[in-house]
Amino acid sequence: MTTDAHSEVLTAEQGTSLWKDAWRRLRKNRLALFGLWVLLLFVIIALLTPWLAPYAHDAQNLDMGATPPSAAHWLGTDIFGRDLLTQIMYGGRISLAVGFVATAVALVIGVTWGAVAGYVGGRVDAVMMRLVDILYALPFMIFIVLLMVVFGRNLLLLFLAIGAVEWLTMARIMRGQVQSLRQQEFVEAAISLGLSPATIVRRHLVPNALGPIIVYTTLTIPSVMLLEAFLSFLGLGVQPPATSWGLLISYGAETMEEYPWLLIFPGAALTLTLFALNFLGDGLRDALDVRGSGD
Amino acid sequence: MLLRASRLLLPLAILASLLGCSAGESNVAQGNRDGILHFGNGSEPQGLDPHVVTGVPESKLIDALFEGLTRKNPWTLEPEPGAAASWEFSEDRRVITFHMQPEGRWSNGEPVTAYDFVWSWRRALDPAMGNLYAYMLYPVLNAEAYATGKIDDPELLGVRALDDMTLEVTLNEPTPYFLQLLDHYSSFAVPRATVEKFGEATDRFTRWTRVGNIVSNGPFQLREWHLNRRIVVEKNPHYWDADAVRLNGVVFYPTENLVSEERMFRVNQLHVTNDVPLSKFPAYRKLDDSPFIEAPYLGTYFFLLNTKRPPLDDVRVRRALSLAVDRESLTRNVLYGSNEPAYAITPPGTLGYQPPRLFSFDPEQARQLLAEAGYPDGEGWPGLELIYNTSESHRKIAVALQQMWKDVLNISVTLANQEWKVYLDSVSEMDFQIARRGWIGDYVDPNNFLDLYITGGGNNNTGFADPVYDEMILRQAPQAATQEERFAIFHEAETRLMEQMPIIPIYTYSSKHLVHPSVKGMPPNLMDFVNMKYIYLEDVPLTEFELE
Amino acid sequence: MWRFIGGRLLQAIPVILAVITVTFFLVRVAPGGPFDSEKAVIPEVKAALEAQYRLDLPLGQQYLAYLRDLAAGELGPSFKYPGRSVNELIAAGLPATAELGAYALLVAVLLGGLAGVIASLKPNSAQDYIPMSVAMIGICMPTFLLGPLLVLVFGIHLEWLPVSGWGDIPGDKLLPSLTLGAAYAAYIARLGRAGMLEVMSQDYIRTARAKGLPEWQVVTRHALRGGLIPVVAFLGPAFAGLLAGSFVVETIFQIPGLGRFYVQAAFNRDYTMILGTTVFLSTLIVLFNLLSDILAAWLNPRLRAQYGEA
Amino acid sequence: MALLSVRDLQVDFTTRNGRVTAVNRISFDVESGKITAIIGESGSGKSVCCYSLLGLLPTPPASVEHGTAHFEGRDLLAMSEAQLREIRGRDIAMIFQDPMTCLNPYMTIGEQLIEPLVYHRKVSKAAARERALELLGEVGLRDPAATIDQYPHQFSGGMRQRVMIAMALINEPKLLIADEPTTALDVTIQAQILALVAELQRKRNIGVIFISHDLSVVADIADEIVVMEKGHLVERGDRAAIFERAEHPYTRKLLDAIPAGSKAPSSEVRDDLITVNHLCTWFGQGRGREPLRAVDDVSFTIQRGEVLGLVGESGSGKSTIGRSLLRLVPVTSGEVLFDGTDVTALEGVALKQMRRRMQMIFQDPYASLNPRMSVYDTLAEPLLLHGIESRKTVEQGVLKLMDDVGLARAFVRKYPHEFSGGQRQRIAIGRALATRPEFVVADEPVSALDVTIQAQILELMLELGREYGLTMLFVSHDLAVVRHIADRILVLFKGKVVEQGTGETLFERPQQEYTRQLLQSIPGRALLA
Repeated sequence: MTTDAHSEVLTAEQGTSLWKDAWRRLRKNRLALFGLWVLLLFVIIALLTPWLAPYAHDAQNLDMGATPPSAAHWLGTDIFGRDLLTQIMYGGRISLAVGFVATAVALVIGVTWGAVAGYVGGRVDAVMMRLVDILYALPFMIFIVLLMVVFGRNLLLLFLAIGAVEWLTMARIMRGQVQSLRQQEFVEAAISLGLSPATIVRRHLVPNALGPIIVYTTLTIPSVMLLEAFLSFLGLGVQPPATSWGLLISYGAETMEEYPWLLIFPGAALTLTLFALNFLGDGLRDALDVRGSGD
Repeated sequence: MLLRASRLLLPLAILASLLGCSAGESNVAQGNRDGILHFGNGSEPQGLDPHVVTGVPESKLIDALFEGLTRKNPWTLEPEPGAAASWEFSEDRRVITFHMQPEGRWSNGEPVTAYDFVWSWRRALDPAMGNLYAYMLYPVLNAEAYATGKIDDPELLGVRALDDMTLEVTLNEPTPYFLQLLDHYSSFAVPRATVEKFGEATDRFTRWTRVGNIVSNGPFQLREWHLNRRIVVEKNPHYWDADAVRLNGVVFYPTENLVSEERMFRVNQLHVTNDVPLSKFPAYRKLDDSPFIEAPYLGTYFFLLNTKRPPLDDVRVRRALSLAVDRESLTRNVLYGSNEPAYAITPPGTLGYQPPRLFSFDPEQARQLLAEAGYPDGEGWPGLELIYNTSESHRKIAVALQQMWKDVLNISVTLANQEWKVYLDSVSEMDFQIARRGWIGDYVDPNNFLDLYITGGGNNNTGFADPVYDEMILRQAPQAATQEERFAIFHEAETRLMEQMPIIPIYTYSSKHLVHPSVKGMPPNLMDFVNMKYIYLEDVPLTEFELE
Repeated sequence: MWRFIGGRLLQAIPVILAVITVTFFLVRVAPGGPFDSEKAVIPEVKAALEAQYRLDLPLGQQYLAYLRDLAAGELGPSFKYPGRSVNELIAAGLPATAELGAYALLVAVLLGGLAGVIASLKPNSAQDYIPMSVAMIGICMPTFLLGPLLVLVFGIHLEWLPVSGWGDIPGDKLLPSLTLGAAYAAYIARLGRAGMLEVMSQDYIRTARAKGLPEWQVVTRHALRGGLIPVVAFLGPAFAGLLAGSFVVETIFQIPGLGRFYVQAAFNRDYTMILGTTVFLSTLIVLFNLLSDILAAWLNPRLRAQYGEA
Repeated sequence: MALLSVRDLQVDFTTRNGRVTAVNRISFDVESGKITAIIGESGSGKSVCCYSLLGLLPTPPASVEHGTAHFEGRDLLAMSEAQLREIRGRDIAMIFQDPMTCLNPYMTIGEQLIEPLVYHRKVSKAAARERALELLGEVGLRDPAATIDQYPHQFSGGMRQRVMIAMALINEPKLLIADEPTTALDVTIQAQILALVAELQRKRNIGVIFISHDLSVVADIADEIVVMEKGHLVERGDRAAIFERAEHPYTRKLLDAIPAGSKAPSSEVRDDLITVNHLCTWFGQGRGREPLRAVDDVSFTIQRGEVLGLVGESGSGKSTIGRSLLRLVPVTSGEVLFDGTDVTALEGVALKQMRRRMQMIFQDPYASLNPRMSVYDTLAEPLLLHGIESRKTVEQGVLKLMDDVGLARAFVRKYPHEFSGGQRQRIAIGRALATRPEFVVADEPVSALDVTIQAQILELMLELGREYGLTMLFVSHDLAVVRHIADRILVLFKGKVVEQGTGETLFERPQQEYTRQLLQSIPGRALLA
């Protein structure tokens, strides 16, 4: 009942696309901005780590092992006497890269797969989703070991391996969204305009299904970071002296009673990222939901 | 995070405690009263058939349930009477005659006879059995030929019963450590009637070892077996030396998770742990009356060098790598001082044998050797990869080594951990440059370590081949007249080995357990051998282990 | 309805068959065999062992033989535990894992559902932010961290609850259930919140209010059923996930469950056990997905009618 | 004394753009036994006014700033939430606009029906059920005993609204507030529901507030009429006073918006653009079940430049015909010749080219626009797709379209949700016209709109039809609307054409019983006559 009033109150503003518009909205959301800044800060720190880090990342001093935070080592040292702050900074490079890239891989595959299955429907959908079911049920561990052996060890493979696992859920969510969206009249309108199915999916369906996808993505990134730790543990992924937050946390967890700082600080880094992501994700969802901001 | 989680769960926990869900009487308190030992056993045993299984947790259980001809004394590690009451050697020490325990009984009351051993050894060596430890009996005449299918007739084996009470074993050659092998479970007797009741003699898949079926001849008999939960054994009333057994029973727990095991111990749910997390050493050491028991263990931790691949085909590079390792610092800081640095493959003090010590941490010489090999200050270094199987402590050592090599030699070594079976594959295929390795002795004798590196040996895995070395180990040592002479040959051989450095020894293993003060009669020893027969529980007041 | 269930079960057959086939060949391609050990294995012994497990046959024959056994309900003998069949091991591990999974699910639904509903009633207030923040941490707190942490607090320091065990000491099931259920509780909280927010903006909620019903009745009688449908749809996959993912919790708390077998089988290259557990779990996944669909349909009369017709 | 007496009611909303007064110092009375109609367009504050009386507005953003509302001597606005709850559903009951969404889909109608009775009167469930059965019979539900345990989705819209009415009346309230109870319904159903409300009101002698945007709807039943515009009360009076002597220009505007009169038939003879021969569109319902024959052997032609009206109730297959013509649903058999080409056989590029020439305008302007595309994107898409404009000139093309459909150019970057329903329908029309089609299917384009907007959109369509030389298939359930715009009308019943002719002939000399029924359902006929 207030739409009439609004359209009269609002004045014309120039923008060019949904994304620019979303950015305009996002800028008004303080929590989301906070999230964005934190993430940006982390990314910048990660990029500049080789210059910013107080110590060399592999500089050991076995006699100075596991010392609590001090003036020389602000966050203390690990059991090899390496500076924990430095470790966390270098770990962030890996974790952020893995988190973002692997999730992006999952996002691209999952969204495409789910959108196609949901839009085309029928037998194609059945076959595509059964394939997802099969992948769900395969023993993950064997799969990973095999990947490792066939392709050797490298970070790229790690991204692919994680992406290959995470896209399944993404595809299911996307399919559900698309299935409900394609019933809507604006899709019929797009068909009657003569748009190709690919264009309809890209321009009309995907943007409207982004909300749940974004939320799931923000949840996926931190869990991917932890999954990386597990895979590195199995031998796929980063190898010492390189490290990641997930690895630091799992090592820290083993000595949580003796050297709590080894758990608390990497954990705090991950938690901060998680909250930042979540604020940003919620903000992004709201920003993209052009309807929500009206009232 | 801790705070928030606990706030969330607080009401639930309060509810639980109100419902009377508190921990109740601890296992240790109960056990001390009833004479039941609660024993952390590492993992779920594969099974209980002595000729089928391999592994340490299985050995603890089988040692409690069965008994070989001899049994080690846990204090001295000398063989003492087991199923055999006494034995004598022939002149040439190739024939041993065992006299069975007159009161030797299976847990169903049937007598244990020499025929049982003959039948069992044939079973253990039968190729169809697929017994991974068959080679433990290879010193017996024709055993190897029979086990590898070269002869079919079990009658040709050097083991026969002269009568119910007398067993005669003929060896290929005098084997000083043979008596030690007799308390390894691959040489144990299994109850023929029971085994055959549940299937073929060589059938690995029968149910004869299940509760209610199994018949054993050791100090204990099986009572309960809950997969992945616990195995309970109780005193065997038919055991010949039952009067000496002081425990009424033992509960074995498959404690896979080190951290959980330590926590179980801390709240008095276990008398003995299988292992101790590295990071807990300092805290436990600080306790008065510390339950932390550590002792040297017959095993060496080392790295295999693939001598077939450059640059490791150059002995100078191999030695440079070894000399650049500061073992003192490593064992002190990374391993919390619970292990002795090792400079040779054989652990020190194996029956009085002392391995040679040819080198120590020497950065200068290491750099010089590397320069001679063509890589002055690491210039032109092609890079190396070190593999280790996934484990926290392997990782720590590898990381420390990596940095030492970088600091001392200015060379880069990359690390790669591999999942266990992948790692085993890499090692046996020699698909590596440097590989982490450990060797635990099967019996207390230098031979057990030194014969690893004979040319083409199954466990050599380094490409090391030295005919002179082979000659010493395979020919000269067995024919040595005295132990001193034999040890001298070993010493010379080991010196050759360490000069050529196909391996980089790091430290000597140690066994680590948390043992409740109430547990008595369980001395630490080189083999980490537990003889349940001698253990008893003293009802000491329960202590709270307050760690800092 | 029966037709719908039958159709879904029929669809599951090729899926499970494909899973079996891929897994069968995958495990055999993976490096390292079941009989590799740290000490070199004598070739003759290895050959004898392989013969006992039919590994000496051509791969195709092994596969067919496996399928034949499977059709008879036989999952074969375990490699790691000689003398035990995979059927027996699964039967031994299932009760604990199923019970643990059920409790964890209960924890997840109760805690998560409650938190989600509470948060949804006053969106964007402290009543929303606090449970949702806890949920977010719950999602990201790995079990290998949460489990030991809970034990440290409740087992070691407060001494309220046992540190490990399953059914040995009263109360020893609480911490494992909590640890395993936490992540799922967090997911359910988020799902529940979103579902409830959606429903609370529906017209029929206004109708209920116009009847003069008090707010709690509006929520419990009118909103809850629709709002929790997304949660119900999540329960099937969640329970299957709980069963397959209980490994860490089972290890931390020394629980004699299936999860340990499942993971160790992979590490041990226990071919039959890997296949057996995979077949078993994938069947469960299919069944539980179906079950949660049926449950969702039961809650949603419109879907019920649809399935009834189809 | 009046049953309800509202004095100086003011309701404000706090929005991001500041405070908006939605209801501005309004006073009116409702008498027992009389129907008071509140009339106004969307956004006039008529619903807000009534919701505020029962405390059903979310606060914030809403707040009652001023006023009293005495109901049987007690001031509703001064009551606590608990006191209000006692009154809601017991003394004052409500029915809402959309019976599809206002019933809980997860509960049987029985459960929902007895709820107020059980809660307010503490009646046992069994007794409540008895009463519910009785009442369901009274509101005209056939076989209540069999249907009481069914779920809302098993009922048609009209039946659901009857259930809603029964639910409102079950506690014998003294006042019934009906918020646009017939807007979402077909005309024929609307007439039945209106008759039912009027009958029940008379029988029980209760007071009714009837909210509507359409004066014609209340023409037959209202005793008192209150006209609201932008939160202000602009005119009030009894029915005769409003219909015969309305003074305020806004009221006049509302009266004028009621569609009336027929389009003058065109004498020009033109060639047939569309020829439909024996069209059948059936929907499978799963194996072994009879297919749903939505369109069953329909044949007709449309001449170039003609507007053909298609009339029928929900489910008569009229929308399916439109969608079949455009290949939006697969055709079972028959042919659709467009300018001589069989549309049903086209594929690929040929189909795409054909689509440029045929377009559709949808019923629901809220669902037919992609919520995440601005006006610019929505209009530019077809222009670029069919190469009508280049990237350089597309902006001009979009602005030209906006001019054509009467949208201010300033709105070009706005999103659908920022517009009113009428404005959205203008965007949708602009999109359909962007490809310069020769033929447009308009599927109930005005039935979701307020009457005043409806009139504007109809005018726009007629105007654009002339300007663009359009041929049109106009689908509607409302004969009055179709008569206003169409040259010729087809009446559809259960997938078959039962009658056809010009508006004049159908209105004057309906041949079929069904057509007569449709005619009788047109609200406010008396008024039009």
